[in-house]
Amino acid sequence: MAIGEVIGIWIAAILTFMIFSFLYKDNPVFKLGEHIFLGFAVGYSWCIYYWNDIFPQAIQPLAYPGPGLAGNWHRFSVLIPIILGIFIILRIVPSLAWLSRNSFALYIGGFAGMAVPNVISGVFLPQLTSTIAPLGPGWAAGLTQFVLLLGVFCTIVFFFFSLEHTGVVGKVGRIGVLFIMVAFGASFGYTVMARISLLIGRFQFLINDWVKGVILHQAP
Amino acid sequence: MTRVAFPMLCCLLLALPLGALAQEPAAGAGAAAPAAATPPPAAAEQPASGAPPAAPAAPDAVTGATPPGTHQVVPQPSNTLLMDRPSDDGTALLIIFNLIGTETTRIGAGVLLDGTWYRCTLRPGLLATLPTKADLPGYFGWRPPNPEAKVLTIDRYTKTNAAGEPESVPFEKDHEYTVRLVVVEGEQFEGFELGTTRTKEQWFNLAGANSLILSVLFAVVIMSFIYAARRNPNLFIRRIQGLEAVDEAIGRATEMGKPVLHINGLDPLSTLSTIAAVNILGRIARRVANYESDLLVPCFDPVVMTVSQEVVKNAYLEAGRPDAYREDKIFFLTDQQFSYVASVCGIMMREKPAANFLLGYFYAEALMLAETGSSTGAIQIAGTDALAQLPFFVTTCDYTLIGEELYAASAYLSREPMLLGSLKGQDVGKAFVMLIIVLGTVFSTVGMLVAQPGAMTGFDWDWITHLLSPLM
Amino acid sequence: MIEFMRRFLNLDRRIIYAIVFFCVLLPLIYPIRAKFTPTEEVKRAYNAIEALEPGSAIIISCDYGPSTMPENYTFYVALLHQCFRKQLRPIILTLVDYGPGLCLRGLKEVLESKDSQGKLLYPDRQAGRDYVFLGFKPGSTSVMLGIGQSFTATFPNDYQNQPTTTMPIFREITALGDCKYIVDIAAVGLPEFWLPYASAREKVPMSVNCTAVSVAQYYPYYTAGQFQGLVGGMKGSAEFETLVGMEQITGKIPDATRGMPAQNAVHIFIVLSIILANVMHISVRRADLSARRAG
Amino acid sequence: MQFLKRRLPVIIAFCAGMVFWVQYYVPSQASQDLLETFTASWAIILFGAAFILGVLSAIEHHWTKITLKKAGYGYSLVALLVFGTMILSGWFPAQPSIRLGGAAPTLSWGMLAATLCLLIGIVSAVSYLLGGNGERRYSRGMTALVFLILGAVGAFVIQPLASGYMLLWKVSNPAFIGQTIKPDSMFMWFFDHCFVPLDSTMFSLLAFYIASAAFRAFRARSFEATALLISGCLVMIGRVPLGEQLILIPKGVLVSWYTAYLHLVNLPVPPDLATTLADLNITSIAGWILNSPNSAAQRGILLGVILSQVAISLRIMFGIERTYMGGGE
Repeated sequence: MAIGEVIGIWIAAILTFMIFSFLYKDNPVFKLGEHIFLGFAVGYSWCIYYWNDIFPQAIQPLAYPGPGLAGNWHRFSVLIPIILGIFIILRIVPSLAWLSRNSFALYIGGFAGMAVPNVISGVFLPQLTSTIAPLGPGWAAGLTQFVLLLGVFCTIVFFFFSLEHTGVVGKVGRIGVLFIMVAFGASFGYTVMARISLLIGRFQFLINDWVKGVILHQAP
Repeated sequence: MTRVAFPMLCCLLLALPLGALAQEPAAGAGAAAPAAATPPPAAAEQPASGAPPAAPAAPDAVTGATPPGTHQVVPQPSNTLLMDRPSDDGTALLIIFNLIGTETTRIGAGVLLDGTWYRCTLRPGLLATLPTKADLPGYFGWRPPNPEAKVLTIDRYTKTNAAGEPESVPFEKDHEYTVRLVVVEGEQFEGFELGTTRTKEQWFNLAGANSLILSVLFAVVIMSFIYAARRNPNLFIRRIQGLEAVDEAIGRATEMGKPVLHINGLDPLSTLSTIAAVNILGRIARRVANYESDLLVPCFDPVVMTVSQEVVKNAYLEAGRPDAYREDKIFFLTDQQFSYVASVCGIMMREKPAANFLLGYFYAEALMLAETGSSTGAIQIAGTDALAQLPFFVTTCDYTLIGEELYAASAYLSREPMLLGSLKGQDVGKAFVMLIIVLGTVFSTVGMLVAQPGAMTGFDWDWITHLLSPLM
Repeated sequence: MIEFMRRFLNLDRRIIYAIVFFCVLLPLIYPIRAKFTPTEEVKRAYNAIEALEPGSAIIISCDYGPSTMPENYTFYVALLHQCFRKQLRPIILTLVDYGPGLCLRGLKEVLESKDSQGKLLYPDRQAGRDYVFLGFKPGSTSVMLGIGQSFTATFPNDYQNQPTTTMPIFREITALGDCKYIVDIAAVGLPEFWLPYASAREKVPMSVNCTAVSVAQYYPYYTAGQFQGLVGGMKGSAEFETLVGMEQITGKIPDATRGMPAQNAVHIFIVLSIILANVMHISVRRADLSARRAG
Repeated sequence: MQFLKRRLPVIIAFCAGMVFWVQYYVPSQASQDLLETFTASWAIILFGAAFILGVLSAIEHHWTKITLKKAGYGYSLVALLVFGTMILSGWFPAQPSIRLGGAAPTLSWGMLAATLCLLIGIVSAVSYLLGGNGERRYSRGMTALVFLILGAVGAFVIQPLASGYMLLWKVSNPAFIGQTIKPDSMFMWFFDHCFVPLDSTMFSLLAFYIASAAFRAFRARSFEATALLISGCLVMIGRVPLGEQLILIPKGVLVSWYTAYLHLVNLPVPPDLATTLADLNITSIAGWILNSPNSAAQRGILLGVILSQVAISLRIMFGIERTYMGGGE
């Protein structure tokens, strides 16, 4: 193993324990780890954004258009979003912060407009269609479909705010709550699973890479 | 109730004729099919030698394989039709045909330009994986004549460029193309000329008509409710039980002489749930001021802190006790997730508040907050629209506002037209959904029952099952 | 007895931490095989990809960061093996800024993987012809709609900063509609955007691998057939590894499968403690109530 | 001015929203080109700008913390130092390689220093512009001036003369296409050995908290919570390998029951019954919960969420919801 790799694994192990120290209580070592993480996260994202977004989308068409684009004046259209982008960045100067509203309005408004038809035809209608099916054939298929229908209907009744939850509506809403709770239970079980998986992943690193690989010099 | 029912019916009634609208091209295609059908399968590039152009290879379709020794037969397409793809930018053609093939039958297409045939860039697709007319109701209507007909889209062909490399060239709009269908069966293949058609650009996507009408209607409903709420902020919303629990909890805190803790979640002020949490904070603060107990609001976001201070100050003013307001009880802690949790948990352990309100948007830290709170024995009321965190709140808190209930509680308290109106508008949408799923189930069940052998035969009941399909 | 229960319910949390620690540690040190059969949700994803014709392009969107690596990364590696084995052409991109490093690492690992004789499993796979790693772009829906129009306009360069316009793969596959499948490997809510803005819009089927936190939320999409397969969490990844046969490919037990016994152990512990604590809690409360009534 | 500040954004949002709403229904080529220009180029650049804004305000936050010597400013200093290191290792076309003993670092250290000076200069200029008063502001302004001059001289005069690089651009070879983050660079080393462990450990902490909450807080305190816990435990056991081993009704029993039922109602017994039926174990129960009631309830929630999503979009378009505009006059 290269010396750089060994140092790296030691550092990784130490950083892991710095974070684990939070289990004891909130302490300076954990806070240090948290801020190191913050620094790495922002710095890492900065470079990734630069090389994947800002350079190829904004700088390259203007400065290094490449053979296909060199004579194409269309490439200068990126100047418009660049200017709007500078407006966004100017938000840190309080007296010019209002400029950024126009840029935000353009893309937030644009994506709001796109969302309406795409979400309705891509999710809303297909979900509605797949809820509608005959109750059958056969009692087993009919029962499954009935549970689905009942669940969707009662859940929506629970989130229906124009009727007081008394009498029949109240009872239907109660059934809705039961369905919602069963669903939350499923979500609960899976969330527990997710957190434990992450812990297992960290232990696999500590055992395989650090203890076995670096300390005991075993082959993986 | 009529206010809800009327737009609902409008939606339904307006959506229905849409089906007829969408079916029109289908009728056209159906009528055109026999006329343009099957130009004689001549002039194939390499006519399949010895392949009898007669009966489709029905036996092959059954067994899926040719018996050893016999010559493979290329299946013959029927009812072929070449047409411009509807509702597109004019860069594609459709080939529609019926073909009974085997599992290994592949389909390709060629296009004639300047006297040369070019292969259309579409790897010869397996026949079985091609869509049928019934799969594309947007183009062909909900009950296309001949729903089994296969549909092949072609929009590009491969050409060898000057450098000798294959190059993919897209079709142009308003250009005439002569196309043929190629059927490949094992080593054999055969071309069938389909005639010439012009690509056309359309300006309206008919397949999206249903979503257009629905979204416009929904927009009208929402906007009109928002304007209605501006005129009359007392639109009816049901009581939210969580809010009564809030009063109870504050009452108990006063009895015990302990403070009340409120958290606005971890999102900035631009999130709906944070706005809702701040609205509810106003109500809590008023109660607290009336009962003369203490209110602690540790904040994660400086902007949220400023707004919370403003809201609480106003609440104390309205309660007539501006002197009791203390700004340092609403404070900024830190904007690091885990450090924030640790500090809040510390406050919970030290001050032992009698009531904790965890409202707004939460991430993974929800569990740690709620657990610490429950271990101090506080009454906890939570509310969030973070679905993944809700289960933890339900199990560790005494009362939980689930998802939209949080917005509803906020609208109920603040009576703000924007929140109230869109909540009512969404209720219309929900009523529409409920109506549609019930009606749809009834229709399709009836359709299924009467379509069963032995039930009412001699009459076409099929329309019942298709009654709601234009909506989809 | 009640007194004991009362004290037991106030158990120091450090003891619980220690139990969890050993529940994870011991099964990892002394591995026992946990037997399991793949569930329908995972099989459907695997079969759908397996049924694609060789040469089809498949979008793999790696929308996860290091924080969910144990759940998502193992799936990503297994999926790449499946794609390369089936001669599919993966187009890899990421919509999360923490993603590129992990994408690259997995791609390198798979391309350099060797069989038992030490020969490369997938020799002469060329970037830009047999696969492409496009890198990261911000603004998730924007990127989806952008590649729905044109790959080369949305990604003028790939991650290695090579111009995409000259790549052979993009001469044939110009936009999302030309791809045959989408797999979203997600730690955040992006599958809910991939569905309307890419899959439903361009009529390309999709499957999802997500962190277990969001699996339950995605079931309506799965039962409606909008997600063909749903590979949830580390268990889903382990099932997928089994289906792909990662153990035969790499010659060692893959990570997610190796984590399963530990997962078993902690789950048993948690379920037992929920049941035990609730039973004790109820009996303590009953005893308190009756004591109060008697007093 | 008031028009520019308040009305114009609303008008822009309305127009943009309407254009792209309508665009969905117009398949013609002009409309496709419009969508392509906006999504594939413009929006992506705007998102990049929004990111830069986020980074600058984070730097500003920590920078003021350091200059004002607020509590815990040492941590902020560490964060900024780490940030600087990461930028130095990844922002340059030629990155220092970490392989010790391998290829020598190709990066000019002078250029790193110049960029660092520029960076510090920009940050202090920003904090100067942000206001404040008195001596601190003066010192920030001076810092900005000195570092900006130093950085500019280094980057634009000394460096191009010495190495052919001007800040990020190679002067001698303008088309530096093909330059990016190198796989074996110091940047990737930092990513693999520092960033990955920190990020992945942070959330694995929660496993411990869940376990302790399972013991101390998850109580069946109501009908709802009881239903939730039961279904949660079933899923927890059912979705790990253990669930398959916990068989409630073995397959043989199921087959015999079903056969008996079929005989009772006089129906033929399908020959493949033994292969279609499986053991009834916790895994299959969990599968049913997930596919049936869970799916139904989640779909109900989902439909509601979509309606509210559409409602929010409409409110943004019609200028009723203006939270994106931020505060200010």
